[in-house]
Amino acid sequence: MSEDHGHGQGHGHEAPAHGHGHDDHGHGGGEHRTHFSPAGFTPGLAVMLLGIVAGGWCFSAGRSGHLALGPASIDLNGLFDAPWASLVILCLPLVAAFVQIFFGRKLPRNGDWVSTIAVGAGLALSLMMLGRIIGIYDWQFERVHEMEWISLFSRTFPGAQDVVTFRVPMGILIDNVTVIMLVVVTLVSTLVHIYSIGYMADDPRYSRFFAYLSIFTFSMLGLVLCNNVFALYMFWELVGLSSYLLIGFWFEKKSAADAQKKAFLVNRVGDIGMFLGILTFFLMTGELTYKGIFGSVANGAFGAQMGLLTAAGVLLFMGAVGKSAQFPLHIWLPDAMEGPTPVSALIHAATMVAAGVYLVTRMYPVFTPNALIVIAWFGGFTAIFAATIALCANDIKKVLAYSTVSQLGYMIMGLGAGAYTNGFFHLWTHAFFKACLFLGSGSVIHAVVTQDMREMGGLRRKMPITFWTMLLSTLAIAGVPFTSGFTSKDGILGDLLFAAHEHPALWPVVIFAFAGAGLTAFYMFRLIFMTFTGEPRAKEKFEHAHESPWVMAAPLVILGSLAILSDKGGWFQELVGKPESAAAAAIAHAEAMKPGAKPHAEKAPGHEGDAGPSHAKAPDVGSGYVGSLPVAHAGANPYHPPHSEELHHAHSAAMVLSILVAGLGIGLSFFTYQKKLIDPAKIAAAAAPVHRLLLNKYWIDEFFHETLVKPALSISRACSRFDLKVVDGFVNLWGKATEVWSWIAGTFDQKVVDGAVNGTADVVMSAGAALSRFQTGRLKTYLAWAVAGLVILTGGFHLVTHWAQIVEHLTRK
Amino acid sequence: MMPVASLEWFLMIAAFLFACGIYTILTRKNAVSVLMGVELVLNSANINLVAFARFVKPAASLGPQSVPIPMESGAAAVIYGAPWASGHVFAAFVIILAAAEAAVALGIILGIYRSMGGVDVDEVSALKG
Amino acid sequence: MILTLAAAGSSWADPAFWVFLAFAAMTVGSAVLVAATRNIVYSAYALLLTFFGVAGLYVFLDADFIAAAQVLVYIGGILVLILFGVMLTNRIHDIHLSNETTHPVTGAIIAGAVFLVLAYVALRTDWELDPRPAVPTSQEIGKAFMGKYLLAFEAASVLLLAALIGAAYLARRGEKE
Amino acid sequence: MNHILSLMTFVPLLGAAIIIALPRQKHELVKSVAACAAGIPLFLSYFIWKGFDRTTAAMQFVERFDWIPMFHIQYSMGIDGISVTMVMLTALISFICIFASWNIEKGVKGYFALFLLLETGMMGVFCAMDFFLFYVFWEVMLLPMYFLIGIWGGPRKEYAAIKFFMYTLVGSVLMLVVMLVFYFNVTDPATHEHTFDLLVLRNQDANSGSLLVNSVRFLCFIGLFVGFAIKVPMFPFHTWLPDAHVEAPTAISVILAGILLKMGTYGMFRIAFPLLPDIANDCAWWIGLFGLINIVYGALCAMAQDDLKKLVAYSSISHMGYCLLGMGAMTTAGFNGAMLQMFNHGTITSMLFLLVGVIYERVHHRWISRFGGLATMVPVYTGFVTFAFFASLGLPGLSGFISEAMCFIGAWQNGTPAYLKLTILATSGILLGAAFHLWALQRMFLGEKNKIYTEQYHHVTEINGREIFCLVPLVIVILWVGVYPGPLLDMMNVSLSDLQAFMAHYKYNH
Repeated sequence: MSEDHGHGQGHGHEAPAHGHGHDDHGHGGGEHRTHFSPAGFTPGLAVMLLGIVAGGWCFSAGRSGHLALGPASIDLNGLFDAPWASLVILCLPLVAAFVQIFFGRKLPRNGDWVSTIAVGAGLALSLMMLGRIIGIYDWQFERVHEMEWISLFSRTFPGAQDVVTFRVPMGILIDNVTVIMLVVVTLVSTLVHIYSIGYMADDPRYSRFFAYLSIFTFSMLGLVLCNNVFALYMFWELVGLSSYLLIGFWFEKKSAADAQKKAFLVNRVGDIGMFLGILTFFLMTGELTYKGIFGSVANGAFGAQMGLLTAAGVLLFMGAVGKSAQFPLHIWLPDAMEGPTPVSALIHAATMVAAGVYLVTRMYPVFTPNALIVIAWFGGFTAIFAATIALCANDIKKVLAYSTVSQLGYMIMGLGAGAYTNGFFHLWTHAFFKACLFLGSGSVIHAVVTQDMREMGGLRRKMPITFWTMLLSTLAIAGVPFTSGFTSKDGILGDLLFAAHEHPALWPVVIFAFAGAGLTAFYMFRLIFMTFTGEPRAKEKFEHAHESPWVMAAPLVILGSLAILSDKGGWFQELVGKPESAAAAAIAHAEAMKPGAKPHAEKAPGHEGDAGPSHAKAPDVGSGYVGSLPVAHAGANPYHPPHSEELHHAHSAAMVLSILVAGLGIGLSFFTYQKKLIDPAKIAAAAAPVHRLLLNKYWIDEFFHETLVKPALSISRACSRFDLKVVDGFVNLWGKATEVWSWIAGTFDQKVVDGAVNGTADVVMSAGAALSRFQTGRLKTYLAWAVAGLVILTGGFHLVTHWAQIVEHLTRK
Repeated sequence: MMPVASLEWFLMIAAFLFACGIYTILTRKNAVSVLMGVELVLNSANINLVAFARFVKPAASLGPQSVPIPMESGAAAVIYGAPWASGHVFAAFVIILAAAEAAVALGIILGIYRSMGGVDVDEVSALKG
Repeated sequence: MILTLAAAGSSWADPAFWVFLAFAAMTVGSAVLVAATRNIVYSAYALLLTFFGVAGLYVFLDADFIAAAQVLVYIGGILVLILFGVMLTNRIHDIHLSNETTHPVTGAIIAGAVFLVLAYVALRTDWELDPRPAVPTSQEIGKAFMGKYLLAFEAASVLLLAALIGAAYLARRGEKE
Repeated sequence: MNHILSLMTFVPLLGAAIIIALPRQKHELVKSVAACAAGIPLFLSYFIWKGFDRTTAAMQFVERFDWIPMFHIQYSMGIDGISVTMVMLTALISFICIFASWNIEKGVKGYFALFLLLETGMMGVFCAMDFFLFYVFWEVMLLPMYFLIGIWGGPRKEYAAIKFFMYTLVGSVLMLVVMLVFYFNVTDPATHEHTFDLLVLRNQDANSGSLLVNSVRFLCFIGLFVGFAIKVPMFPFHTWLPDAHVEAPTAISVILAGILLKMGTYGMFRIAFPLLPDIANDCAWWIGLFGLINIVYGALCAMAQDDLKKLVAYSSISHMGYCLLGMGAMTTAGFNGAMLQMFNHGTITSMLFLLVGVIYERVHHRWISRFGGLATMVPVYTGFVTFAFFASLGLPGLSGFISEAMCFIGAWQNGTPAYLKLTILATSGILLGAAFHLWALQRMFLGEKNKIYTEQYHHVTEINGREIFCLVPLVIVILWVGVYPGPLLDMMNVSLSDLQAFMAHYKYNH
């Protein structure tokens, strides 16, 4: 019987032994460093065990269906039938954030316990829910609670009956996937909260950090709980906001400020694609809730436009690409390491980046076969691409960041190839061992105050707990048998092999997958060997190193153990089944509509295969969202389909191959870094161009900077100059023109009109003066002019009358 | 009997005289020669008048416009001259006027001579505007 | 222009025509002398010749009364006056009695232009010639004076009277006004 | 309470009159009278919120009596779904601006008197139901604005004031011409005379004479559209906005951005669309195109600005672009989105300008590049600015997002492929908007302190109580509309859907 390790606060009624590792001399304003001594059996260890017991108790209570509170026992079915339980989980972090922001400083211990308790309570409730759904053990379990958020109606003609055109219902959808995500989020968040108590102890803005963590947890929970695409988008961006705030927590550093801006903008690029996808679905189906969309898509809302359905699916996937840092938009995740390590652990390893995978999981029915292939390709390529870069990254957090990108690629690839359950399962397992790795690296950095692996080495003796927990996680991520990582990765690889069976297009993806697995094993063990084993490379850092206090070590232990145990019991495969593909039904509709339609509908990858449920999960049409009636109905367990030979064959082959590849990776890493037989420097020199290529991360950042950021800035400067010069210029020109025109009018008026008046006087005067010259008094001149006048007149008269003859006369000569 | 020379001859001679007269007036500084020039001009006019009276068909008869002269016989006897006679009458008048004009002109010239000591036409420009 | 003039002449063979030409030449020549000579006395005498020439032309125009009047009034009266004028206004000691000219060129141009205009008019207009018989003109002139031009006649007499008195008044010697 | 609209419009005028009578030196008294005069409409607007009937599209709180009988001009005031949010916004923003301009020293009496006159003009424009009355209030609003910018403005105040005045005047002249065309060509079926009443001008079969000629109708629409586009401001006619904002004192640029920009789009909703529905439908795509240009061009220009106020001015050009996009879509969601965007933009940009005013009063310059690392010195102020910037870039959970998303949804529901292309391009506006907001935020607040301009940091003091008092109501409204826009949308939805039905009815038959 799987027992799940949960750590956190009992459900409210327990003595509020808050914050594990709270030692005697509490640090009030958190100004001075806290000293936690890892000596022996300390109260911290005790509280951890207490926490685990409390978690187990919540879980078992959930399973049994009633909570024994002394005499009264509360029927835990209410957890799902009414939205209150999930609303409490959702709103506790929000309240904590509100309290933290406004009263953080005034509270004792700067209020870190407020948010920790809030998340812990959320964890407790989630564990109960988990226990409950395992108790119910129905893979089609689902509860929807809804209310009207915005409803606009339009009238066909004035005064007519109103027809609702735009209705945004806001509600909660709880099914197995949701509860699992709830557990992941709350568990990792609680552990990170506890961890941060130690890690961020001496930070001046200690209380604000917890406020931001609470905001993040609230938005992540909202994202997981909401039942419609519109709310999903809203929480999607809120998660982006909180990652923005947390990445840029130490905003004095310019690199942190740039990283936070970059993260938000790159996420926003993905969000635009997602928003367009949502709009397309809304336009075609008129619905926003998941159930509504699946129902109308299945009923042929997209008519014959299968291409549009694929496009909408891919657009929606763009959101996942942005958020889960898939290939083109992965550039923000490595820079996001600027944030404090607990942030990286929580957001950039376990929860937020998993949102993309959750989106693909949740919207799985609407993805057409082509869309799924595209998704598989994206995932596969990202997996191998990120793995290659991680090979020669020297910053411990960068290695983990790229390994996260690679593992996300795995999940997306799995989902794309039809490995729905295993893909999602990989998310579950990855959350734990990647969080453990990050927190481990955090305690390493905390100890040696540097992130560069080349200055580490031989920390095994100094930090045993960190070493062992990170080793366990590394084993899990490398896919060593009996670890949770192995089960989930092997599951994906098996399904992939099977899917590639039918869809030859997927073969390269398979190669990517196995190569990725090998590389992952190699660079993860490279990390372990460089940091923990061998000789310490930086002497003074090594002396200074010490095991981190219990408040940081406890989460490591829990996560390390989960890395091994979280896959046991096969309960996950029971609960999570691939939903009936609405897109397949839509294709059938389209085929039927086309004249002379072929009966055989194109198969979604791995659809017919037994990996998916054999019979359709009847998506109820339209009416599903009435009030909060449960819509679940029992169905045969999907995961244990009749064993088809090919599936079994594929899985066994995958198992052999994955073990082989993992072993190869570990061996190679062992010989190069532990035994130093192969000198990595020599290899790097041999393949210098490849090495440089990988070191510079394929120059993608620079590429985007050159092609997008710089042109955008120059265009904006051009626009602004254009605006000032041309448009303003035109206006000023117009202003000038009127000015000139008025001057002209003024002078004209003065000169000409006045002039006319004065002019006549002047003319007369001058004429008079001129004429007076004639009156010389001398007779002769008078006579001369008289005669001259005579001559001119007669001559002129003659000329005028005989003009023609004269001309003719002259021309004749 | 037919006149000896045709009308054009006389008109050409008159025109020449007129030109000489104009030339004399324009170029002579002495008032008296100016006077001579005037006389030449008048003469040329006379030639024209007489020549036209002689050669050209008179436009209007000296008929009814003339004033009836009361005769003792009680009946107003109306005397008409020959239509061409007007030319000669004009010539006569011109001669009469020329005489009067010469007399007065010389009076003036003498006055000027006495007051200005000379009869240079250019100096006599008291009326200059 | 000269051609038309020659053609107009009835016949070069007629001796009277030659006399006419002589008179014409005399008139024209003396007119030029009046205009051109530098000495005022010479121009006075040239004027005399001109007047005689004109009188001759009148005769050729069968205008007997006017010819007579020309000789009596112009030569007898006006020319004498002019001679007196010349003598009175030039002191004897002015040996050179020069009579300078001003702007001879412009004067010539204007005179030439006038002559051309008049000549042009004279030659180009087609006069309505009316070949009348030559008759003694004095009777007709007398009837015209007493008929149509009676008023003009009386006015002329008044004018002469005024001229007479004016000239006398202007030329009086002695008291200065 | 049937004279509530007249009261709301003319109480500020009364306040202005009282202020003029007060002695010059008593600044405090003048300010308090001004505060009361602006407070009363706010108080009355609560009654409007309470008394407003959200189920009918008809005009409410109507007052109507003859004003100039000879020309059948009536003093008719009334509000419906379209203008109710604007009236309340005007009351709120004006009240806040009174407190924002508390430290005006020069000519205090003149300033507040003109300000209240301005408020009367604005309130009147939103309540007027008679075209002539609308025009009168339009001009009444214009005059004090000119003096407020011209006298109390920044260095280039005259240039900016004149430019603003000229632009709007050209617009109002066009509007005047079209008003007369309508007056003479529309005969009121009831009274068989000409009329200015918008409700009568609205019904298309009352048209006659030249209004039936399609080209004349098109010219009328262009006249009205350009007149209102200048106020929006739309792309080619927008250059007055940055200058007016840069030179106007804080409170005035808040009023200018908060309310005056809404006059343009309100005018289109109230006059241009109902009076010429068929032409409006033909030009719908063009309105959308200009909306797109506004969005992208505004965002790009904002990115290049170094003056904070100019950046906010260009960002408001970009936001009004969403309104145009929503309106051009001719769908209910589009109309509601545009109307909500007008309201949200009013609150968000007012908050932005108040915050710019706060830093300007302390440091007396607005160059973004000279700031740096303010977050460490003034955390509360940084909190407010971050909140305002995120509201402005359309973060979900705040009001900016809801209206932008609805404009997009409305534009998307339009369905015609041409309009879809516009909408797809317009989504880039979201990214550009986020880019320039965050970049400005980073340059001013994050990173290290500016090395060159160090003396300015002595003056940088934390935001004081008065300024917070101005900001808090806006924050509350932004959060409330962001989280639960239901009540606000219900108020405007009926009238807008009625308008949309009216437009759809005239889409195909001219």
